[in-house]
Amino acid sequence: MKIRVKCFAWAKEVTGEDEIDLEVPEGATVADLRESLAERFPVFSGRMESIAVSVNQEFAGEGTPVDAGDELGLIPPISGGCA
Amino acid sequence: MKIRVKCFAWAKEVTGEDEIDLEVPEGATVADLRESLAERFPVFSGRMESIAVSVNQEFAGEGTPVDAGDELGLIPPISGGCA
Amino acid sequence: MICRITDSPIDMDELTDSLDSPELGGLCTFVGKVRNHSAGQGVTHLEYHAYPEMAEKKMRQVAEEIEERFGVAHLAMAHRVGTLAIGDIAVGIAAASAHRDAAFKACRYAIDRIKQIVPIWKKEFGEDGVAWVEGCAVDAETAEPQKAQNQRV
Amino acid sequence: MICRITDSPIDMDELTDSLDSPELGGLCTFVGKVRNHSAGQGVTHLEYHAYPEMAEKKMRQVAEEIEERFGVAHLAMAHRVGTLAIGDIAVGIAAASAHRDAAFKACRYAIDRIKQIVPIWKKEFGEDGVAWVEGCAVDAETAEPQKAQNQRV
Repeated sequence: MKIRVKCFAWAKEVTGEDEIDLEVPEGATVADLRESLAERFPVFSGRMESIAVSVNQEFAGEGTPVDAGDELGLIPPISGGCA
Repeated sequence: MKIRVKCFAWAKEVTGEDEIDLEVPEGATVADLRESLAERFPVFSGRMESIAVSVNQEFAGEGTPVDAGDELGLIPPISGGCA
Repeated sequence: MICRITDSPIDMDELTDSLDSPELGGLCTFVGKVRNHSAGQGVTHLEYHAYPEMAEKKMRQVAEEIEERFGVAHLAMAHRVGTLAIGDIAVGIAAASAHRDAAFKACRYAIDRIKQIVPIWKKEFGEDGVAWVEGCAVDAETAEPQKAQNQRV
Repeated sequence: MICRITDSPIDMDELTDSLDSPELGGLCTFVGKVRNHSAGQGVTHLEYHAYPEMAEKKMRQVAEEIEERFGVAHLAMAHRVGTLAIGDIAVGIAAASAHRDAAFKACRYAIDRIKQIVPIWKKEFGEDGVAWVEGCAVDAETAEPQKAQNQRV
């Protein structure tokens, strides 16, 4: 199935897109999303562990299911605030 | 010699004065000031240890000399700020 | 309670006024401004980017954590996005409580926690080029932050 | 640096504006307001009294201690005296630094220390009468504070 993933900050810059479509198997998890992402955009492979994945606006572990209807996001390390 | 002592807050209320004059021996210290104060205003005796004495706008220990030319003050417990 | 991502200037008076109440004796605020230097190099300006919906949701989570931990329910926080100049307010927080200890703790926790879990990114434009300032990588399993390295672009 | 005893309303914007500088990324403020309750009883208004010259001198001492301890030189503090109503600002503090940790610590130290060593007195007018709120008796030998009891009048 096709899932749509929002890209932010560094992830948006290296993909060149606000959102990307990825192909994952039915019953896929965040781990499958990452695998598909690294295949399509090898630049992620080197720093995959620093990129969090959000599912419906929550940080999600590797085993979290992802579905075509979910709001998915790639969250590079954040730097809220300042100082 | 005569010394002049500023009274603040509770000390001002019980003396009824902004400033009081006390008689102390030549070469007097803060301890002498307290003795003279307690004689003149017995209400201080009961809580003398909670009243600080300032000499020239600094908190002063019992042995600090006091002179007619010094700016002297009676400092009840303070409560700066709020909350 | 204000939890806001905005592309307009942050008005601290609005945040503090929103907390006005006669039982609140202590108000602590924090303002984070764009500095003219970072890690020893000069900075000309910044861009802040956010995942706005998730960011406001995570801000509300921070507020809930603060109420649980410190019993402080009177909070207002706003983070600006877009291009910011030196001296502009990037983030503003206000916390009020009956007593000062809780107000200080709530305000401090808010800014620390925002920097950990609210999806906002800072791109720094300076003398030595451009970099994403990456403070906290969020661990996917625990949803808790760990130290990250900046990425030059 | 502002260290001020005043009988006029405290303007927090004036305090924070006095610290504006492009290298200062973090600004922490504390505002102490008159609460409508104290130790479980209702309060109608307050009077603040000061030994103004010594109070400003002691505030400057607090500022020096803060610069020594936290390296924070950008401070502004004001304490109001006279009759204050519920909600009026009694004390305002602003501390700015390059980084937030020092700004928070400086601001917190300032209010704690002001309440210890700056000669200001609070007379509380409430449902149960009138009392001098006496937080800290200053030990004459050490010039350091110790806990005191309120005096009813």
